[in-house]
Amino acid sequence: MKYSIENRAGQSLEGDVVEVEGGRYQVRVDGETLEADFADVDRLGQCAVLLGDRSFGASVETEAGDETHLVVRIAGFSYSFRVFDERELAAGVLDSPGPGRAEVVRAAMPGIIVGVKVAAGERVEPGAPLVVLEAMKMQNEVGSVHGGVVAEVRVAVGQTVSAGAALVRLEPPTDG
Amino acid sequence: MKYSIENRAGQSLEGDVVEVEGGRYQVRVDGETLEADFADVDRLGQCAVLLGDRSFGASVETEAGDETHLVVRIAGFSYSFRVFDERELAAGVLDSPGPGRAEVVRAAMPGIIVGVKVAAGERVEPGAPLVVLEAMKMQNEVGSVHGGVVAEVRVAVGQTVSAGAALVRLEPPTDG
Amino acid sequence: MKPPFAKLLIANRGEIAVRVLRTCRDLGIKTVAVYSEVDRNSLHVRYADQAFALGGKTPAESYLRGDRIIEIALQCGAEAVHPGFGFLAENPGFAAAVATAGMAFVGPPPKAMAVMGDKIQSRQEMVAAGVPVIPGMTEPCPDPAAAAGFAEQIGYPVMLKASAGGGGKGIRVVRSAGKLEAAFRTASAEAEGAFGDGRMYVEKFLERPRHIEVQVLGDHRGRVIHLGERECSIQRRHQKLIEETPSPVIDAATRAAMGATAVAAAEAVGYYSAGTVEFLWSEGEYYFLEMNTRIQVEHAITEEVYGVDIVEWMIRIAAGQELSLDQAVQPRGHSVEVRINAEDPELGFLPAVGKLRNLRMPSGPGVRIDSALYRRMEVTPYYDSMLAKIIVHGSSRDQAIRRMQRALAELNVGGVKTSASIALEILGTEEFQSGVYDTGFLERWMAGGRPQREPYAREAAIIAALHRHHLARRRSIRRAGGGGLSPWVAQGRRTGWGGGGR
Amino acid sequence: MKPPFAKLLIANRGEIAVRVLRTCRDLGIKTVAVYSEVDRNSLHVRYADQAFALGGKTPAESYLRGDRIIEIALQCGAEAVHPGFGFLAENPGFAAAVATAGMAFVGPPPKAMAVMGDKIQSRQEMVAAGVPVIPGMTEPCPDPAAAAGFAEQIGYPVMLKASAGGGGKGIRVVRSAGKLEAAFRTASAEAEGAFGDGRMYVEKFLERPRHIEVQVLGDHRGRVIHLGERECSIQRRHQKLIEETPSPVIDAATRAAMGATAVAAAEAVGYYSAGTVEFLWSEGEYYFLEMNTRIQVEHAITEEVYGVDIVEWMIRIAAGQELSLDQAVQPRGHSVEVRINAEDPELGFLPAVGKLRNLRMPSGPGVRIDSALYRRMEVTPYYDSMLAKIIVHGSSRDQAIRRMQRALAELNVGGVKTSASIALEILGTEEFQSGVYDTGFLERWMAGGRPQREPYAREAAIIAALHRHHLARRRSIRRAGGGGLSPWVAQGRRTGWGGGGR
Repeated sequence: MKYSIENRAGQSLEGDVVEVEGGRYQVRVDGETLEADFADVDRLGQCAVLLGDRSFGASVETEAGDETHLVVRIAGFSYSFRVFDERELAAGVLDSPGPGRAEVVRAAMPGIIVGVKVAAGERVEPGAPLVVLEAMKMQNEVGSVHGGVVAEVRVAVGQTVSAGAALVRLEPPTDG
Repeated sequence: MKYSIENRAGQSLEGDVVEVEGGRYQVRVDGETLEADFADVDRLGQCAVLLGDRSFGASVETEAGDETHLVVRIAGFSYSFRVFDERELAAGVLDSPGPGRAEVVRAAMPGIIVGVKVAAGERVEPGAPLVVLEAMKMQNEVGSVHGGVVAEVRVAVGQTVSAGAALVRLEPPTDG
Repeated sequence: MKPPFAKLLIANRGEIAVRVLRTCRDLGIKTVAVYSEVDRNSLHVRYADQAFALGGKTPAESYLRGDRIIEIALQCGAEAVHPGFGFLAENPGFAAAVATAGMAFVGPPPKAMAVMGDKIQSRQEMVAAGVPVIPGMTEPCPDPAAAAGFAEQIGYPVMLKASAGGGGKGIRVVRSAGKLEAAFRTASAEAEGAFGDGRMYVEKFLERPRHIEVQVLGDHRGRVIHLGERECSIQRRHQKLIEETPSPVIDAATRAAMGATAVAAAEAVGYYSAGTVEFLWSEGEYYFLEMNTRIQVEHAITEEVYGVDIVEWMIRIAAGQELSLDQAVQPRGHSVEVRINAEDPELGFLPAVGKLRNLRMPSGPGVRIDSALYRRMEVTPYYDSMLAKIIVHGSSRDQAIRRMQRALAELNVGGVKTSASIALEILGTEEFQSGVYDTGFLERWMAGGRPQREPYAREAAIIAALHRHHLARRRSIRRAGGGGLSPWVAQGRRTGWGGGGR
Repeated sequence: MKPPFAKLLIANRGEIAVRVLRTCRDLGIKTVAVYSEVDRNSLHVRYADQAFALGGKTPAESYLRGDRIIEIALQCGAEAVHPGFGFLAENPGFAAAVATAGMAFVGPPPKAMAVMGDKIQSRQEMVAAGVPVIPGMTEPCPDPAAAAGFAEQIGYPVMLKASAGGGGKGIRVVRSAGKLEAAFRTASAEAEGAFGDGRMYVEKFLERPRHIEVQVLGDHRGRVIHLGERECSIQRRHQKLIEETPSPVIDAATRAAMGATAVAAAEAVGYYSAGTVEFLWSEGEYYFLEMNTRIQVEHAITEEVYGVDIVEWMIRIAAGQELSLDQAVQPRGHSVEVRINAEDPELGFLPAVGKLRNLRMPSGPGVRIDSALYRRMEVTPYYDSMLAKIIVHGSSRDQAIRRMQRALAELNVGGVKTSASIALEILGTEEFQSGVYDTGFLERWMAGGRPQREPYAREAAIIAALHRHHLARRRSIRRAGGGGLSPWVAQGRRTGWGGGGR
């Protein structure tokens, strides 16, 4: 099966995974072929992985139950990916946030909106603060991952929001 | 639901469990009524239990996938039980080992039989050694949990056995 | 040995409740837990002998309900109450109420707590006791001349601060006499404009200050000792993230001097129990900042280096026992702590929530874990974001740092973002490694576009693809094998052909 | 700091492989794991930088394949090989082959290993070095008169042992000269009958001996120091179960004397690296038993008390570094270790197998875990039954014991029987608590119908019923909700009505 693996910065890697026998694979990336041995040891995401003779005790989780959205942690370093298989790529199911796509910025936790820093139509850079959310007695700036143009601000100062509430909707900048 | 809880020594306790609301129960044992609060916290057997105001961090496992056979560990102390509900008691499903019942003594691990200490027809006490099994370079005496009369010796000296192999079958002593 | 108390109630939750509970077990004391609605399944509840619901989710509805807690303690026959940190720990009224109810409060005398809790009163007491405080005016001054006179007294650089100040407005650092008047006028005008009040203070300006604190322990006889310092300058928004002891800038002589100062501070307010005297340190000088009249998050690094259980001593002292340790107690090796907070360092340390699904805890030589984590724990927004502490001990600073790096490499807290990743990065910086850092380091480094170290980016991507492949395969097996149905029936049901009951 | 080696291969598995690997990480050394077929998913493999299959399941097919291991080490560019304990650790041929292949063997010189591995030769060397050995004849004696003469020399009580003996036959303890002749004749006759050989030895009989051993560390310059003793008398079938340091019967003067003896023993064979000199101790006298020329299971308690990483020193010494520690190194506090073995104490310590389903590991102040456990690990019969070690450290023996009790109360290794439960019982006995125990204690106590402490029997029974109720309820919910089927359809399928495809 062919996969497209996209990182947070929007760079993507194409990989072809072929199972040779139970738990053993051939992986082709960028013309290189690797022997891989993969086991989800505890069925909770603790994985024993060999890539050639290099060994990894990786921790893998799906985010928000979305199987295409994987977080891989190796030796304390954390990587977030979107992984799509060839069928999904063919079907064009890439409707979720990423550079060049629409992004809905949400409240990670319940809180009160104490500041709104952008207005519809404004262009914002990746990481730029959009809204200030007070939670656990701390003020937290909520930013966009990918940046873009503000399509809609859905909250106002003083409003209480629950976790997951949509705060700001962004669209890709029109100039590409 | 009424339950009969039997310990290793064959003593049993009758309990009646009524769920009051999600995770909260009334338990009646020996005429005493207890408020209980029970949660299998991690769905792997780490349980948070309140009996009245006493709190327990209990570890519970089923043995060999048999739901009626539970091992409960509290603060390092381990207890093994057979638990039957009223329907099972009514149906008389108590066909498994226990005092007054047939018992098949099995090899807990692969090994070689280096001694057979009993013959068919012999009466043996609980814990008495029946067979000597060599494994991990150590000789291990395999005994009966409940004792009884040897009905059949299924192995001979020199034989290699796999884990779970039946070694000796015991029947309850005929004099009750 | 007879336990100091038969039963003790822990008026707290999370990591510190478990920490206190463990020492109670080590002393043979029965423990009573209290819990809020969301903490029913917590480790501090499970490991306690008895547990009582406080109700509610917010602190106000639960762990701040001093009256209810005292009522429970009396009802179950507790002889003592340990407040942990946060919540009621520095509330003199609660401490006094516990004593009035006939139980021992495991902490300092309420009066010492009250004095140290008041910024102005504590500063006055410390000045009287000869404890160095940051030199500064005690009254605002109206004109540049008075400011210049005071600056001359305390020496440059100085800081001009608006009397009504806030948010960085009306603040100027002045490095020489010649620049004072102009700075005073612009700052005063700025303050006048912003707050309608142009009065200014002058205070000594500390260059790149470090936050260094001293642990003290005292008993009812008035014996007070110190257990050395803790270096706590790795902070963001005044929240400590990494602590170590000894401090890389403190030698034995300075340790003895700062320790004696901390002991004097404690003695000045008739202190007993454990407490921490916080100092700002700059260029060899140190100044009293405040005293925390409770056990502190980072106490464990002192325990590792001194081989002393501080919570044990708090409890023994509360039971009236004499401190049998004396100032001859010697430190050994080096200890580092990293706080594992539920927060996203990539989004300005925004508190994070979630369910812990995939936990892997470090262990091995030199590693201590003080934690409240368990699989399927729900991290909620109601309480402090600190989930666990990783504490390491080594024979040298170098070994301790490497051990912490190893421990953080083994750690996985899956399902919620934590500060572990940024701590690992900080430990690898030249600044941390060399020990040359101050309280501004972390924010400067974060703002300065820290170098992105991504040593396993490609391997992680490949593993992500393998895992996705594996998930799909496992699902297809489950589907095919589920409930003993043939793949054909399963397939039929999935696509809506056949099957029934929906 | 530059690592002593760039890359090291660990020729072992399980807990000790992880233990060695962690120190390598602390030193910045890359690690290479080797693994047998059944160990593919082990922690020692996952935590290593590189891993190579050895094949097979049995030790002979895997971890005993010295040639293959050296081949792998050369192929991947390892500079050193650490053998752990067991397997190839005390094989002088392997140690020499590693050196011949141009790599460093992390252990003692092969010659010292060979001498100490030979019972007779090591005894001769020790006698020559002035190390006390158990007084006994070096040649069998044919008649009671010679035996009586020798017994007079070494003093009563003595033990008569059949030269061809075994299985307890032909053994007599003789407590006074008057009883020697009769005992000799009956024992000799017994031996004659059993083995066709009536010759006897006379040896000093030790009353209730304790197994006490001394840790030594030496470098290539010939500097050897000791790190105190370990008390290892809690044994069954000569397998240690609980160890502690200091020993309850050793004072500072005896420690210095035994330590000096152990150092002399090591020096006599030109020892370097870490090693352990084992003694039998009885009534204030101690005698050389044997020397273990490797890291030992129980080394961690010495590390806790001396603040020294012994594995680190083994590696540094193998790299030619000088031992910078000297005999002035001081112990602090008390440490206890419990081995968590997969075995059933209720069935004569029969090795147990199974899959670990429900793991709960202890942590907190004073607790160190050296473990290879992980969820869903399969415990197989192929290797040693030791799965993990719990090590605690406290400021006093009393505190250390209580901490171990706390740690064992927190531990749960669900799915396989372990020695943890019996260790918890032993810690609570008067004998252990008072420190008055010997190598025969555990077997006497087990055989003597030890008191059954079952403090939570009733509560556990109620919890079993609640859990059974919960399992049934969860299953019925799953059934009802499973795959979106209505309870009616699910019910139908379960009872065999309708449904299809089977």
